Amino acid sequence: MANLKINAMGLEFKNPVLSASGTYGFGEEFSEIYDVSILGGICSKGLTLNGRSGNTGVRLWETPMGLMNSIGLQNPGVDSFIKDELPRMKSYNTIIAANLGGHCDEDYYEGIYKLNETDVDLIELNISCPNVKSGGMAYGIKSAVAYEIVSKLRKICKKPLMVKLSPNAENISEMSIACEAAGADGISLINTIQALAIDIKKRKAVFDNIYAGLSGPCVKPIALRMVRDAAKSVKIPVCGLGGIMSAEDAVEFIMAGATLVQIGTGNFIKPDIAVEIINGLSEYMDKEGIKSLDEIRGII
Amino acid sequence: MANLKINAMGLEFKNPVLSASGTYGFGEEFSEIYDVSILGGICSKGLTLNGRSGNTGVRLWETPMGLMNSIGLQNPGVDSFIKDELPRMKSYNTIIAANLGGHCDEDYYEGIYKLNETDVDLIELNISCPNVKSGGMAYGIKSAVAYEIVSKLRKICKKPLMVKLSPNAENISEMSIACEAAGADGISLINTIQALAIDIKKRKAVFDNIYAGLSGPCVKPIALRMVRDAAKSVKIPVCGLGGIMSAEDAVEFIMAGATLVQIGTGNFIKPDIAVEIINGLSEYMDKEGIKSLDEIRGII
Amino acid sequence: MKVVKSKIIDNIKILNKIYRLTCEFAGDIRPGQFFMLKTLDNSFLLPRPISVHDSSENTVTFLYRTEGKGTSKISTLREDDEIQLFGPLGNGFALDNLSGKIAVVGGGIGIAPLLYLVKSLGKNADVFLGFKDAENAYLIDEFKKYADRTIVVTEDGSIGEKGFVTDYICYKEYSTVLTCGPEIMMNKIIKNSMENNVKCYISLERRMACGMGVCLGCTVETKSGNKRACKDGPVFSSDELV
Amino acid sequence: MKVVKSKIIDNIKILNKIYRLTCEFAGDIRPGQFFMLKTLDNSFLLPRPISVHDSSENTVTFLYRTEGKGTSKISTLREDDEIQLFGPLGNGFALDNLSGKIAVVGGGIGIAPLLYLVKSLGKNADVFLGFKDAENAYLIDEFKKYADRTIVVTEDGSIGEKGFVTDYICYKEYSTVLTCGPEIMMNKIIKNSMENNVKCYISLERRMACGMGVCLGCTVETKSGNKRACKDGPVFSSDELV
Ligand SMILES: Cc1cc2nc3c(=O)[nH]c(=O)nc-3n(C[C@H](O)[C@H](O)[C@H](O)COP(=O)(O)OP(=O)(O)OC[C@H]3O[C@@H](n4cnc5c(N)ncnc54)[C@H](O)[C@@H]3O)c2cc1C
Ligand SMILES: Cc1cc2nc3c(=O)[nH]c(=O)nc-3n(C[C@H](O)[C@H](O)[C@H](O)COP(=O)(O)OP(=O)(O)OC[C@H]3O[C@@H](n4cnc5c(N)ncnc54)[C@H](O)[C@@H]3O)c2cc1C
Ligand SMILES: Cc1cc2nc3c(=O)[nH]c(=O)nc-3n(C[C@H](O)[C@H](O)[C@H](O)COP(=O)(O)O)c2cc1C
Ligand SMILES: Cc1cc2nc3c(=O)[nH]c(=O)nc-3n(C[C@H](O)[C@H](O)[C@H](O)COP(=O)(O)O)c2cc1C
Ligand code: FES
Ligand code: FES
Repeated sequence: MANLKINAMGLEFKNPVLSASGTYGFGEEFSEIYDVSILGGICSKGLTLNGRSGNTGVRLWETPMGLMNSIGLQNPGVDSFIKDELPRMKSYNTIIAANLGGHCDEDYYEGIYKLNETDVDLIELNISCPNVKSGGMAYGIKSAVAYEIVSKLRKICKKPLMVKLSPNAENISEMSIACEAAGADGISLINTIQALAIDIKKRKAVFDNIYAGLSGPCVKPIALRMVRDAAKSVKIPVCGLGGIMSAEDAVEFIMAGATLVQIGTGNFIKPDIAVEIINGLSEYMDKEGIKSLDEIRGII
Repeated sequence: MANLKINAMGLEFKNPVLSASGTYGFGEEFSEIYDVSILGGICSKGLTLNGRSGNTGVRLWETPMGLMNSIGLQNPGVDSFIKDELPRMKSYNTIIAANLGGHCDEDYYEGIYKLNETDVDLIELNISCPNVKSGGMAYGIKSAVAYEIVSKLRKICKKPLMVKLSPNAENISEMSIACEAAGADGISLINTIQALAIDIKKRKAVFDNIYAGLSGPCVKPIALRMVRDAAKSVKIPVCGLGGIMSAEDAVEFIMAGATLVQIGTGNFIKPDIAVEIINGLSEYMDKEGIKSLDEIRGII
Repeated sequence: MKVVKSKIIDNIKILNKIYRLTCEFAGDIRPGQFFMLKTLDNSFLLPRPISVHDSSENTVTFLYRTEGKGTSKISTLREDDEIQLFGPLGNGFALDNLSGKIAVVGGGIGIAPLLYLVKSLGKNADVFLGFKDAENAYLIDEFKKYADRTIVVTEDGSIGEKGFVTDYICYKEYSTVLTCGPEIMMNKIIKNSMENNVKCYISLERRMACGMGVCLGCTVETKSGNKRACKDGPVFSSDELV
Repeated sequence: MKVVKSKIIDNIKILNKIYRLTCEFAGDIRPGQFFMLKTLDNSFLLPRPISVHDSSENTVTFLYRTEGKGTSKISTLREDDEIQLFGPLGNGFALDNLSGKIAVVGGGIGIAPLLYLVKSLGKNADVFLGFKDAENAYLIDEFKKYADRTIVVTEDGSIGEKGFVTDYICYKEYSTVLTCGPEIMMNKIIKNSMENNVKCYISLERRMACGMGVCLGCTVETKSGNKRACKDGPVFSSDELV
């Protein structure tokens, strides 16, 4: 059988398939459906230093082959994650990434200090949150802003650090280069694309926050382009995601240069999709006579 | 019956529904299906000073609720448009916009000089083409670059000038403001989103140019957000498009701030969709007791 | 809970816009639980939450009303077609803690989950069913088989009592009220139950993506913070809610 | 050409993966023309180009093979379901300019448009049909009704002649060859026709979005520049092509 192992960011992944932040909780619910230890890794729900109760109003909206969400980072906070979730997650025997968001530099510092002291394997740094101090513009829009925060965090972070890019960044190549230069061990992309839905009956935006994030199959062609842009720009590993619904989709991302992939919205559409994708990848490799994914990575 | 008339850019449109460039040819084929004079306007296939034979290889690819295209601006050139297409188009008795692209400043100058001397109603300036002189980066990515070309063209252009923005612009608000400051009479958005598709069997990008442009229902939530960004940033009229498939979709764009809308990919999915949308708009207004679209424009 | 491709046994229109779908499914199901349903094509993306209307050893039955593109598409499925089922999900009604006489109140399509509930309660429940009019009334005979009493109320009185179902419940007779239906009906019932010191459990609807508690999209505000309609609900005790 | 919601009369599987769909349609259709077909749901986006297989006063018939999600979805439609038809499109075979004896050559699903063609040609055409084997052969009896001679060739000889259909055409007998089928077959026929000074018209397939000549997505390179398979074709004279 095909060898799906991946070494990246100083970690060994059983296979390149991770579950994406915010679509997998902390793994508990999925462990009732299948053995989650088959995964290459699990990215936790986005954490903030202090817990958050998330956004008011409608939080989900279906679009043509897409999902808009405005959860607003509802999460129990880093401490509670460490105490109540991490021990169980670690027992799943796969790579555990803590997805960390923040609204100011201090949020990130404190979060990282706390996670440093745990046995979490990887920190996925979500830089899509609006930065309250810089007027609400997200950390992830301008490369210079991202460079600054990532450099600072890299210095204090004792774990491998994967920066999760926003597709709303002004320039994905520059952003990737900035993160690499700042010392990131890897980058993942894409987070959700900023989008708008209007309820014409109510004559109001569907979401209280007006804009929300778009994900799912509809974004795949865009995500794939951005992943290639990123992979062509940097040497650190790229984790690709956005609309992956099948092993074939995952192969596309790998051919575009991704070392790892994540499954997000797909987990909702077909809750055991990760099993299907992992098996599908290995069948694909066997059928195509591919010994290692290195053979096809970045060939586009 | 509802009054759908729109005054914008010094022109009077029968209704706010135009056909989008590249999806309607020069109107001739559609005139075999329905009376195209019912339209608010027709945007011609993208013209370049000299004709182009377009791209090699696959030109179309279906994605989940989307279409990727890489036509490569195949067109007969401005002269031939003026001679062979425009007279017939003018006979349709609706606003005729010449969609003009260019790969260097001179292309645009020459094109505009020629169009100035015709009875074309409106020039829609497509700034998504890569600018050969500035290393292939499109005119439409950086606001400063767009400002420069639009300012120059505004000076020589005797027709109303609507600049068609690319969703790949670094910042839609800044870009809109730049175009307004440069003297544009209106802006239209979005053009297609840069995207990638890979044929994993052939282990190659589907398109010879690797990247191609994504359109259709899948992009609507993104387009809608960008149209609102633009409309909130400028006072000149905004023409919204991207995935419009129904009168309800058109109303969403109007509520997001659009004065006009365009139908692109929808023309392929249901060739008489424009009829349905125009009728649907007027039914919607009657049902909701809306006398003028001004009542709902930009309310989000 | 599990994800299965299930074969459809039948999918019958029982009234204007209302369909009954029976599929193969083996597994324990509690009344008040639901499944996420999805056709195998890509005509819509998110699975749709539908309550269990009935269940037998090898089947599960749903009763649904066509609202938008998901339910409309599901209504076109026929015998032997396959459908993706994910479930059973949610807490369901906590039958173990019930004692005394129970009122089960349903309105409109909210009646769907109540048949299986009433069946499970035995002859211990009175059922109150609210409909618009005789033409939109359904399942009355089914309920009569399993309930102690079945009280039908229509807005125009064209069948049963006239008015709103909420006007015909004599709260004092019951230890508990279980309900599912339009928000306005449930709010009334919550209010009246509290006034009469009767326990009240209601089944809530929220937009859902995962149906299993991971996306946090189906928020219900409770006195102990945000809860998930899909995992912590859909049945909530009325005094938890804010 | 027009866009209609058409009622399906039948949609029958006639062989593994091959279906025959008959819909209501009134209007003139030339052999070699095609329609763009789309289901009314959103399970796929672009309409699919399918040639006219047969036509009567009030119906049009298609013969198609399920390849991907569009044709698979279309194959699930049943009697009385509706489908969106847009057409007839394309130039079709220019029957008016034909004289003398004609060879009609089809391979695989490329046979679909040829029945209506042969019917229209009267008894003036010999038909050559290439299949993989007996199990994948179809419509032979239909063709026999309308063609002068019908020559069947299978790769394994399990029915008719053995080998490739291109080996059995005696070009000298014909003034014109009309063909539709796999590229490899058509290329051979073009070559042989030219060598034998026989006129040759072929029906080409390209990915299409609009089907009516506006998107410029279906390019065919010809000696006089890019042409559109949908509007200037799908039938091209072999000596136009590069
Ligand atoms: C726990 C639960 C149990 C339910 N049980 C039943 C039942 O037994 N019978 C029945 O007819 N209906 C039931 N519903 C409502 C049913 O889920 C919706 O009518 C259905 O999802 C509408 O989908 P659509 O595609 O037809 O409509 P659309 O409007 O096209 O749906 C668009 C999106 O909105 C969501 N949505 C729309 N209306 C609702 C709603 N009322 N509740 C939740 N999400 C909604 C859809 O799931 C989808 O994601 C239940 C809902 C929940 C949450
Ligand atoms: C003028 C014309 C006439 C045709 N007539 C017939 C016919 O009579 N019977 C028949 O079985 N097939 C015919 N075809 C081929 C048929 O259009 C394709 O098999 C069909 O579009 C595949 O769609 P899908 O969704 O099943 O496959 P998918 O692979 O899912 O389709 C994805 C996209 O690729 C396009 N595509 C895929 N294969 C082809 C192809 N071979 N040609 C053109 N576009 C393709 C589809 O239209 C769609 O846009 C014809 C094609 C053309 C251009
Ligand atoms: C409901 C939902 C919640 C999400 N929450 C987070 C989050 O907390 N942190 C984060 O980095 N990304 C979050 N995401 C983004 C996903 O991890 C992923 O980047 C995005 O959805 C694109 O992938 P997909 O198309 O496979 O879903 C969320 C996405 C969804 C749909
Ligand atoms: C096949 C095709 C060709 C196009 N050609 C042009 C063009 O020549 N000039 C231009 O400005 N936009 C062109 N576009 C972009 C459309 O005008 C429109 O901006 C885009 O498709 C988004 O709208 P939609 O989702 O409604 O299609 C083209 C789009 C398609 C699909
Ligand atoms: S629907 Fe995802 S948490 Fe309830
Ligand atoms: S398919 Fe659009 S021009 Fe041929």
